[in-house]
Amino acid sequence: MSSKQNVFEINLDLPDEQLLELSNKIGVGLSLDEMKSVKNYFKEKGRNPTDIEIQAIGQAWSEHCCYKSSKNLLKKFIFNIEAPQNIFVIKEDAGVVEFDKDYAYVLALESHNHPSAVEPYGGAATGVGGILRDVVCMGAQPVALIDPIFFGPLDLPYDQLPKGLKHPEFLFRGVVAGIRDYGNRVGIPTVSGSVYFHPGYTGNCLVNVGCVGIIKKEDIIHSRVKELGDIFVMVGGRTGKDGIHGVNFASAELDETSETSSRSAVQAGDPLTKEPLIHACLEANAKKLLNGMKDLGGGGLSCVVGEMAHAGGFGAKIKLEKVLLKEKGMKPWEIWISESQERMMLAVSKENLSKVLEIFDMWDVEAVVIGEAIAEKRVLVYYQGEKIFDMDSEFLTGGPLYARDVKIVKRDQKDIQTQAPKDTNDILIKMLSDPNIASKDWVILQYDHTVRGSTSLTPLYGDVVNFSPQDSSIVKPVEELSKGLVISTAVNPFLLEYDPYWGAASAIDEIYRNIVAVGGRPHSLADCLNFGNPEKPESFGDFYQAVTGLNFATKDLQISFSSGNVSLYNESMTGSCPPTPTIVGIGIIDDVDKKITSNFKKEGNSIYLIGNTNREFGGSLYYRLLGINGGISPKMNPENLMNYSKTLLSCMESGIIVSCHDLSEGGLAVAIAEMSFGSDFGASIDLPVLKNMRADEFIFSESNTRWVVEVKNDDRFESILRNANVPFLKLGKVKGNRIEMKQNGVKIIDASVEKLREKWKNVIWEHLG
Amino acid sequence: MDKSEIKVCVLRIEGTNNEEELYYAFKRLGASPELVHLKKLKDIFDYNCLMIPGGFSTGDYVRAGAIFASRIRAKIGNNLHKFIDDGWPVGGICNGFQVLVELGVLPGFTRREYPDACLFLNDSARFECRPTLLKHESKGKCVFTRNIPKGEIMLVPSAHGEGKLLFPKDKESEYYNKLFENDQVVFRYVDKDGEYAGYPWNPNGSAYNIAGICNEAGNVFGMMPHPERAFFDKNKSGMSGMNVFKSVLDYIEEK
Amino acid sequence: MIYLKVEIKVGLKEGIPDPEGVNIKKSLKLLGFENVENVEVKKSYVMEISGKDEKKIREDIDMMCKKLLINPVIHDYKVDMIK
Amino acid sequence: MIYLKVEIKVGLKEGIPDPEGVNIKKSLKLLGFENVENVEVKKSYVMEISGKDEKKIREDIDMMCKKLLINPVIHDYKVDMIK
Ligand SMILES: Nc1ncnc2c1ncn2[C@@H]1O[C@H](COP(=O)(O)OP(=O)(O)O)[C@@H](O)[C@H]1O
Ligand SMILES: [Mg+2]
Repeated sequence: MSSKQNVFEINLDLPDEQLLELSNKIGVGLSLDEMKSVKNYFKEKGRNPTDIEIQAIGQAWSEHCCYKSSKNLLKKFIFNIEAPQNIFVIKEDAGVVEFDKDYAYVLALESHNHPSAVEPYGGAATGVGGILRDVVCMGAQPVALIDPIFFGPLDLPYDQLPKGLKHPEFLFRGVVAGIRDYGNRVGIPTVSGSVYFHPGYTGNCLVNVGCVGIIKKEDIIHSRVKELGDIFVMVGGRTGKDGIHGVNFASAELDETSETSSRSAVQAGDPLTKEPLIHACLEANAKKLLNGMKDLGGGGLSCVVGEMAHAGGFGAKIKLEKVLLKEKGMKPWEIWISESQERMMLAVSKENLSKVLEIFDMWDVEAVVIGEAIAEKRVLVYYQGEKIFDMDSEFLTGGPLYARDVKIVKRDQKDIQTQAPKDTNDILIKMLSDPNIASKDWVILQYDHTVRGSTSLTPLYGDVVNFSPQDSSIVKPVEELSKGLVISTAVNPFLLEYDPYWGAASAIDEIYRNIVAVGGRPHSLADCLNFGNPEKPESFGDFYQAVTGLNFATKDLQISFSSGNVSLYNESMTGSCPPTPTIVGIGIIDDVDKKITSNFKKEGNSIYLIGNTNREFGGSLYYRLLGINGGISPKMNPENLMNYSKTLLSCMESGIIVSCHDLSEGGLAVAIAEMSFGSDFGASIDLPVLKNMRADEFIFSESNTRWVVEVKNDDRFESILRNANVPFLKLGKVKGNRIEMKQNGVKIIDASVEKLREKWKNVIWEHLG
Repeated sequence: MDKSEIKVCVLRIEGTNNEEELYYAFKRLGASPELVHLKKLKDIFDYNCLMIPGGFSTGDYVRAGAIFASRIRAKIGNNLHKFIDDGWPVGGICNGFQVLVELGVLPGFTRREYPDACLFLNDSARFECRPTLLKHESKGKCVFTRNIPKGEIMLVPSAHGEGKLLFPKDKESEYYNKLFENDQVVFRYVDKDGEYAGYPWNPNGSAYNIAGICNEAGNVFGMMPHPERAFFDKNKSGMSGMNVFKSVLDYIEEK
Repeated sequence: MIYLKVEIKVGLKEGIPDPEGVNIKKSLKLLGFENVENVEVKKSYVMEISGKDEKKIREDIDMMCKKLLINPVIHDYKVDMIK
Repeated sequence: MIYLKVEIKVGLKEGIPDPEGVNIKKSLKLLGFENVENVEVKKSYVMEISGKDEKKIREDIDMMCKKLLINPVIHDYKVDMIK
């Protein structure tokens, strides 16, 4: 093969330690064993690889692209959960699940952690851009964006910030601005998300982004070549030096030098190219002019060409000089693996080519033919007439798989007796002003969550300027249907840090609760598994426990994971991030006008607690505030979860329940306070006297599978719940404008809604202005 | 003219992104809206109404609405003025309102090549997506709100970063006086009691809480909040964004 | 035909309050920079432009500003020739 | 104690993509300004700042940039003392 045209032969005939050195030097991130199998492959062929070939292997075999550490466990615990509503899940960039007889929805969830830690604005923006492409490349119209984000403490003193890291506040501002500017400009509403602060994220902020799309079933398109001779048309933005080695960067720990050494991994999003690109791709697809479509994400052209050809049972022949470039002087290998944004690849048959090009021209989006599908299952790349790349797609796309060592760290859990607090009221106020509980309106109101005019329930909702946080958002995606998609996010890193197995199970419980709380039937899930270095057995042990916990909680719920993502190596000099399996859940509501919201509706209505409250304080906010590390972590029982949910939904359907909120961090007390914030009503609560629990424990416990509901017809409600064997407790009434909680006539909480709301509302603002 | 014959041009370019909701607002009422890319617009007189949707036309990179306005001026400049003079309705919502101001057709006191007003960065210096209450103030001149009783209060979502109406410093009092005298103030932000109130009821800091205005003739209209996102009466308040679209269709029907 | 690199500086007219500047000042104070006052934010466009002569190029720039880059209600602008 | 008026000019580092500049160039061309190339957008912060001496003020400005105004991975900045 040629060594002209800026393509160089890479000599692999080297001793082991030099092989590894070589891998580092050229930035492909391959381990010694991997380098050796590459060496053997080329030995058999009787030649050395070119730089572009070995770079392509580095991309395809990265953790990010081939899931080499996690795949075995995912197959065993995540992929094999099934659900009848699934149409097409796990296999491609996004999952496809039935919405109604004619429509399907598409769900995708990804992480963009490392890029955001280095350049928060661009990293987060391109995260949004990437997830949109994943949904568009199934042929679907994006209808909602989701953004769970995680940072170190906002008040971290600067002198405690390790060198080379950016301050959590800087990252937080940048990430939110990036999501805002990109999401708002492309005109897709950001309707759901979460914000967490935890010291474990100081060196490893997490930026997860999800997207939901809607598609007519007949328009679903796959990420593959369909017929021999299909033409590869590359559309959208130009290719530049930005984002080179992004996937390798995503698959390594961050260190002091990441800031400077990773500059080439910095990407910039261009929503103005993306917006017409989406229109053009969807228009071409709806007109049935496309045979296949895939987005260019991690690994760039190198991954896309091989995977599209391989999935269709073909090979590909590419003329690399046809690729439109942003800048002169790019080397062929750089073109091949660049991760520049806003690009898509289409497979088009010859007879449709001119029509496709016409559509892109109308939208002023660049489109060029760069190659075609061939019968031989090889990827051939030519550059100005010379062959510079020749590999079989089987080898290229068949990365290694590892069974990493798992070490389960035993966590002793014992119930602990504590002293009754002097001032329970004060504890509630502290809880509401904890940044993890406090209002996130600083973030949420910067995102356009009503664009497209189809948002039926916004993340914050109440009486115009005062809001209650809602458990899920609702989007009505099809003009002719009153059906809606219920969208929610869950994960509590404190529970996972305390107990990865039950913490993961609790995330499933919470997502289910959140969907049911607004009147939705849980329907499908996506997971983004953010963990530390898998080569460290304790860290991979956390991963193991979390996925087994997810499996336990989900396998009998008749919903499954339709899409997901694994992000490992979230580790820096401050250690690993807490185990963070972010869950996004989708539910269905048949009539969006029947949604239930969390803000109190009417004075005099009764307030009930559904579900059992136990002494479960492991990882709880209450113990955190008391400075206690101990207690039993919240458990969950999938059967109860299903049964309680079904019963609640039927009460909602018949109009007996007028508002509902699930209990999560801070338990009952926080939930009731939040319900009062979006209205002008308080609550008067009589707490039960329990044998094994004090009143303060009862109102702050974080036991799973519980909701607070506001009820219109007590008798009917109670009889339905009794018949269904659902535990409930009548707590009191919606009343006045104070929150009062009494036990045996003794007040333990007594505060005006106004004052509590103030505390809850101002915390984040006081930090960020 | 029969409703179904009314052709509404919903103009789009890259970055406009409320055009579908706007399209459906007219479609649901039985009119014949069309999504038209500026590049493909042949003759504005093929239509009975021009609507400029919200969004981030061309990314808002220079200034909200500026690039879209320049491109409209370059493409249909004089015809747009003729279209307006002939009494055909022209409406802009959010970014569309910004475009009409940049085009100089709102408030339209002077007919020059450059704007006589500006929709400037919100006082909070942030993009704000929140529900707003609007009080209808027009005495009947604005053809987009004739079906809405004066004094009616509507709940309509706002979502913008640049919505504060500003006039040239030296013309300020003259222009505000004119606006009120000419019945050009159409919507103002109010609180739950219907009073003109400050932030966050008024999300951008506009003087006199102005949320929407029309030209002197009443046929060019712009507002920052999004009636197309509140088309249905979700809150059972008796009033919904639909009335804006219904009003203008009734006007065209009678014209 | 000549080529010039120019910088078009756009700022707010006297008397137009600058919410972005106010906001940045507030954030700086929260970060402990008590010693900062009167923050203004300006934008500038740096570009290469060609034309018959400097006069023609100046005219083009004025047109560009008038047609697109500024709104005379709030903005002032200033052109610097860099080379 | 001295008072200074400073301008902090922020631009993108060489090689960092600039979608804003690219899109503005595209718009200018569409409006008929074919003679424009390489549009870059810069931002500057003009502020008054006080401190013990110029050295301390410089340090404060560097911290301000680091904490809020710029990201050293993608941005360059330059400080001009206006008076
Ligand atoms: N970063 C964010 N972006 C968009 N929506 C968010 C974000 N953070 C929180 N939300 C929304 O705010 C509401 C309340 O969030 P949260 O208090 O975390 O709820 P919960 O405790 O029930 O999980 C939810 O609807 C959630 O989707
Ligand atoms: Mg919840």
